[in-house]
Parts: sequence; structure tokens; C-alpha cells
Amino acid sequence: MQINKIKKDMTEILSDVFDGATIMVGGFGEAGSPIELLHGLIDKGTRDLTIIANNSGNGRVGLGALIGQRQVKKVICSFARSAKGVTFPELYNKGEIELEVVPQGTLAERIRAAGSGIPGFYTATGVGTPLAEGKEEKFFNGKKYILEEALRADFAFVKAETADRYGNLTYNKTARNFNPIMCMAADTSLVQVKNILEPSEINPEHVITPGIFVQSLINIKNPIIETNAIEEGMTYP
Amino acid sequence: MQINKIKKDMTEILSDVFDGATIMVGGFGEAGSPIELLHGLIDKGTRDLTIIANNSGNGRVGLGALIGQRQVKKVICSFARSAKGVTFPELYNKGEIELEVVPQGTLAERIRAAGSGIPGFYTATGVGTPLAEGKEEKFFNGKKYILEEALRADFAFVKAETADRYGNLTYNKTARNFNPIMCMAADTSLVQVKNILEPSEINPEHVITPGIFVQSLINIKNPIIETNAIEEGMTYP
Amino acid sequence: MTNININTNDLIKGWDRNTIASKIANDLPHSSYVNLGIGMPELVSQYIKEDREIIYHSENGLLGMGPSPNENEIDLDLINAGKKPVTILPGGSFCHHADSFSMIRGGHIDYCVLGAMEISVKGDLANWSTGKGIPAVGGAMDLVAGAKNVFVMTQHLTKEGRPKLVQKCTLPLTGAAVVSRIYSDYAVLNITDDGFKVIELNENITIEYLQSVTDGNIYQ
Amino acid sequence: MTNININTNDLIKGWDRNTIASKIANDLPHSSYVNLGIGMPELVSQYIKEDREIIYHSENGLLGMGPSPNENEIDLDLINAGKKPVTILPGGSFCHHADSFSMIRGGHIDYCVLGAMEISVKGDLANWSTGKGIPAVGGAMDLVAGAKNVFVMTQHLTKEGRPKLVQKCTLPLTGAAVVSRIYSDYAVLNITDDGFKVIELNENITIEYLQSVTDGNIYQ
Repeated sequence: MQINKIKKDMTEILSDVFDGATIMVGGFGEAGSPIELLHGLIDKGTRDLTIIANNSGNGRVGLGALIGQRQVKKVICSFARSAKGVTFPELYNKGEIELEVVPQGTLAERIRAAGSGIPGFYTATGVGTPLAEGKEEKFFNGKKYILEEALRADFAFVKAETADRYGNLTYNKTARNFNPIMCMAADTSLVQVKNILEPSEINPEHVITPGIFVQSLINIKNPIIETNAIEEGMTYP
Repeated sequence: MQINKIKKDMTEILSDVFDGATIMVGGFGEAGSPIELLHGLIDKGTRDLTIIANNSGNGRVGLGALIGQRQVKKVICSFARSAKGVTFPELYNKGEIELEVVPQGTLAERIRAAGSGIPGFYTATGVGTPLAEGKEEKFFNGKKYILEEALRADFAFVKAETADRYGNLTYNKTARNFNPIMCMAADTSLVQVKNILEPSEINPEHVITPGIFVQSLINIKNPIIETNAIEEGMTYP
Repeated sequence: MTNININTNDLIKGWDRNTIASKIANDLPHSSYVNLGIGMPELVSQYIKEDREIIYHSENGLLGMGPSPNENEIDLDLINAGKKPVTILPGGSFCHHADSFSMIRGGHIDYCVLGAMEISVKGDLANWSTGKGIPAVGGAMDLVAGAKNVFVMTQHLTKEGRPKLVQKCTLPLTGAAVVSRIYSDYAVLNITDDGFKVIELNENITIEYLQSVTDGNIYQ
Repeated sequence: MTNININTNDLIKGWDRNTIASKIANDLPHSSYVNLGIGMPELVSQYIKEDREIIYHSENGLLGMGPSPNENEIDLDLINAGKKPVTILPGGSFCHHADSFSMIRGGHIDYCVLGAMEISVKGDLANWSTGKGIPAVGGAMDLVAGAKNVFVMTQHLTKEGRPKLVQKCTLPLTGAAVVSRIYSDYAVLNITDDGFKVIELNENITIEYLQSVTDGNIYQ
């Protein structure tokens, strides 16, 4: 029997996602953002989600749409003030969505830590700022650092460029961003991928996310391009 | 003016290495071990070195030779009991070299931490064992972890497969091992590389060590193969 | 600690190492990620049935490790954690040491199979140091702390005829309360709150005999 | 805090932003790794002289960032930290977010150039929050904590005519004691134990005038 992580459709790949889940969403802005998986979650109607991502969505597409559907109760991100953000500001200003702001590098490191079995680490980022309030401090070589804890998730929603049936992934340019570390930090990583290749077609030196960090794949050959979708006034559903 | 990190000879690339320096030495066994750089250090006669590596050298070649020349006062490694180890056991049994044993994953993570601005992190590895003695403990979600500190170095000695003048590196198969993280953790990374390519010849998606982590390169086209050298009874100098 | 010391000439012959390896192989589920320790555990890969695909991890940065190469295929840059030449299978990948140990320490390795000097009733494992000679730990402490399931493959008794399954380890620990299951030449046993629970008993021995060569409570 | 509030119609005109950018460009040494903040600091790359090569880092996983693409070269998967399309130069590379911030947090970025709302005499920087609206920090706190040298590029006064160089920041901090040098339209100043030390003064203004629009000790 052969390992094959490729799922036949959106219903199958999203079948285990549950109300109240914590979901990491890859991407930095639109690059690497798994829009189709997020739209699948809108169709499924999963609610009370905590989203961990760098941003909080643009327009009414992808993460912006999911938030607009009021399926998200909390966003943990570094930058929730995107130029094209619409739905998050609406709900935030009404006090109807929670926000936890995390410095971008601390966010990335907390995610990697969760994937690497590190429950906590010390960092200089944020020391002396409001984001350090309430955090444990410790001195190393006379310099003050704060303790940051690992950030895990039930699921990671990830967009990749190529994959094989083992879940080995490569990405396209800066669409890599948070995707590889989110695959590491989630109990279950769900990946939408443009091209599926034979295992022998991916050079083992060039694999960015080894298949061990990926549970399920779905082939989305022509993903929505967020910028174009927003310009065209697209909304989902 | 163009950036060019390629040095003309061993004397130039080793010019800043000083007595008493802490040096990380890449490689896992012989794969990825920078034998020519180590031999350069024997020629230079640098002394009182602290070596951070996974192993403690085989035969009287490379790290084994450097130790045999009594240029090393201390080794920090995970496995100092190599089948072909000769010089380290000789000195260790006479009490003439220090040893600090670190679990292999903790060693890797401490090195990465140093390169990533993390002065300390918590790990489950070693908890309840003699290697946890004297280490700070902390509970996360009811489970005990110990604090491990970053491990930095003055220099990293690294072996790579290809490089460009910016110091971008790729490695060959499992010769990658500790090399990329050691480049991150040392103030100055010195790299011996088999092939030097034009910058445009390395695909930016395939770079393993970005040039920012590399200070100097030397082209060693036909490096010594340790296994063969030991079989042939090679000793250095 | 009970002072059991069996004359090794009197020992009942148990399963050979290939039989033990095949029992472990049968218990590794399809599509699991497995790290096999250096030495005896390496045998396990030879007994995987065709109904499943297992992916082997070698901690020196190799996922998807294949069998030993032919003489003419040897590449000294492609080795396993025991520093022996290996191959990589299609779908494999290379990574650096921190990423490789993220797989281990982050709980992504489903099973690791290791040898043992001593295993306590609480699942403590000692397998890295006799307390003598040059201390060398390698990746053993990371594996037992990080892998989801830690299997031990071992002879039930030491060469000197002393039990390896003990009430309390006397050698330096590799990890505390980390072992989930023991595969010895005499039995397959789970670590439980009540002691060593026998899952399978060698056909040549009785439970009483097993207890007599084990320093710690045995039950079925 | 001194209560300085200048009528903006009375202000002496200082250097324009291109002149400030060229001054910063002159101070970035050959072969340095530089992160330019979103907005005004991006101008700096246009003024690098031919006697040096600078490598630009963008925190979303791009080292060796090049200029904006032509219309027909735009790839929405190749963007900078400001989410605008960019290019990659030969010798560039992509990495994931944790690796990219290892470059920043691990002290590998030689210079970062950022905008500011307030900078204190101690080198405290406030540039991420006005205290109102949706809080959004991005990578600013990592950059100021990690880069070897933190340069600030700013107008000397706010649009309302209040000093940005202050005795003590009133806005939420991005980092404490992190700024090394300030490039304003009026002067280039180092942060020192004794206050803001003037390195270069705009040719149209006096040191007394500079002091009058700065809330904190100025000296030459």
C-alpha cells in the first residue's frame, strides 16, 4: 500500500475541522494565502474559530470573507491594519472580534517553537514596550529578555506551489513566508497546491516542507488571485 | 564595487582566527566535515581552542589531527566515542582535554538559538537525566522542561558543495547536517566549498545558507575523503 | 532491587532477533514516520509487510531513508545516524540538524525503536552510558523525549544474566517515563501503572519464568 | 516635557526627503545587509553610490531584494514587506518567516532604517501605534531589537509642529534604547549619553534653532 495524502475534494479535506478550532492561516498579505481552503470553510460553516495569521484579511475574499461571515471569534496576528482590510475593522470597531497583537518575528518564532517541541523561549523583541506587559523577564549576560510561549494550532491552512503524494512541498518566491512553519506547528496541516508531481520529480535537496509535517493535500490548479478578485469586487460566498 | 567573499588562499581565510577561540566545526562524522580548513589551522598553529561539533574526530585527519596536535583544550559535542576516534580518547583518558556532552538535538537547537537571537529556551530533552543537573526547571502545562542556553562561537568552519561570491551555499545530501546552523551562530563563518558558481547560477529557491550568514569562502575542489585517508593511514601534518 | 542473576547456561532460548524485529514491524502502522536506532533496531525495516508504507527518519537530516547501497553506489555524503552509507527513496528529503531534530523533538516521529541497557517499570530508560568510559549520548535523549511512541528492542537479560527490566534503573537515565513498549526475546510488554503488562509471551516460557527473570511486577 | 509647539507656517525649510535619503545611503558601508522600512526609508536604495554593493532584506523572506518590476514583470508572489511587487537580484534567496526573522533577531542585519513618531534622548523609539485605532505592529519591534544599527529617517517635527525628538516618548514604545542615529530634515544626530549629538546640521539653521524645535538636550 502506498502513502497518498491527496484528497479528492474540499469536503473530504475539511471533514475533521471543528467548531472552536484554532487554525493557522499561511500567507503574508495575499502571497501564499490559501483562499480556496478558507472558502471551503465558509461553505462548511465552521464557527467560533481562532485564526493565527500575519494579517487579518483583505476585501471580502479568503480570510476577509471568513471574518465577514462571523465565523471567527479571535485573530492572533502581527498586522491587522491592512490597506484593503474591510471585514476585520468592521467587527473590531464594534467589539465583535478579539485581537491579540504579536510582533511578526515573535509570531514566527512562537509558531516554529510549537513545531519543534519548545514550550517557551526568551527574546529581546518587545522588551520595554506595552507588548511585554505581564510577561516573565529574565536576564542573560546582563540584558533583559521576555519569555514567549509556543503557539500551536489544531489545523494549518497552507498554500504551496508543488507537492507529491507524501506531502513534500515547495513554494513560489515570497509566498513561502509563514507556510512551512505553520505546517510544523499544527496537529493537522491541510495544503492547497497548484501542481502535484511524482515523488521522484521533487529533488530531495529542494524540498522546503518535508511530508512529515503535512497530513492532507488538495489540488487547486488555478487559485484565485486576491488583488484581481478585490479589484473585480468579488465577495464570497 | 562588488561583494566578493572568496579568499585567495588558506592563509588569508584563516588570518583572523586567534588563540583561545571558540570554533564550531560542521559535519556529522565525515560528511560535511571541513578537513582542509582544520588542516589549515594545524599549519597556523592556533592553540587553546574550544571546539563545538557533533563528534570528536576520526583517525589523525581533520578534527582528529587538530586534537592530536594538542591545539584543542575543550570539546563540546554529543558523541565523542566514534569507532575510529583515536586522538580524543588518548587525551581524554589522560585528563588532558575537557569534554562537555550535549544531547544532539539540544546541541543543534542551542546553535540555532544563538544564530536567531534566542538566549535560552526550554526543552524536554534530558529531563530526569544526569545531563539536566544544575539546569533551571520550569513547568509548562504541567510538564517539566529544562532551560538550555544559546551556544555561539567566534568562528564556524563549514564545508559546502556550491557557493557564489555572496556566500550563498548549497550542500550535498546528509553533508548538510550542522553546517547551516553553525553559519548562523558564529561571528565569522569560514566555508570551504567544492564548486564556485556565478550568483545567477544558484536558484534563489534552492539556497540553503543565505550569504548573510557567511563571511569568507575558499575553493577546495577535491577535498580529502576521510574514510579513504584513514584507510590509507594518512596523518596530518 | 531483587538480586536476580541467572546462570546464562540455564537460560531458555527465546525469539531470535529477526523474529523480534518482525513483531515490531507488524506493530508499525501504515504511513507512520519511524526512527530506528543504531544496531539491532535497524533489522525492523526488513520485515515491513507489503500492506503498508513506512517512512524512515535518520536524525542526521534524512527523511525517506532507503536500504544500504550496492558497493558501487556508495556516497560518503549520504549516511545514516550510525555513519553507514544508505540510500534515499523517492519522496525523501534532506534537512539540516535543527530541522531534523524539530521532527523528533516536536513530536512528529510516530515511533522510535531503541536498544536498552535497563528499562524500569515506570518506563525509565538507560541506554547511553555504562557510567564508564567516554560519555557519549548522541540523539538518544531527544528521541525518547520527543517521539510519540518509544519502543525498546532488547534481550530480556544482559550477557551476564541480569534482568534488563528492573524496578529502578541503576545506570544513568536517557529519559524518565518514556518507554511505551518493550520487545524482548521472551515477551512483548507494555509499560503500565501496574507494572510490565504482557502482550505476548514467547511460546517456550511461562509467565512464572518470565517473572523470575524480571525485576519488577509482571502481569497478563 | 517642554511644551514646544511651532506654528508650521514659521518653520524653516530643511532638507527634502531625497537629500535625507542620500545622506543615509552615504553612511551605509559596502557589503552591508540592510532592511529599509516601509515608506520614506525605501528612498534610500536610490542613492547608493557605485563604489559599494548593499544587500536588501525584506522580512517576508527575501534577501537580495531588487527594485520595483516593470508592469509586465509583476509577480504577486514576489512582494516586499509593504506587500508591493518587487524583484530579486542575482545572489538573492528566499526563506521562510522564522529564518527571515533569525536574520533580524540574531543580529545579522547591519542596518535598519525606520520612520518614527517619537525618538527619546535615550534612543527609545515609538513608531507603531498612535494609541488609537487597530493596533498593528508588524516587524518593527523585531527590527529595532535585532538590527546592529537602527537608523531613524524622519521629519524633525510632526505635521502639527510638535518635536519628534523628545525627552521621553508619550506614545507606546517600539523599543527602549534602540536607536543609534537620527536623520531628520534639520540634522543628523547620534544618540549619546549626553543627549542628541549633532553630526551634521542643515545649512539653513543654527544650533539654537535646532534646540528650539527639539525637546531634549542638543550638543555639537
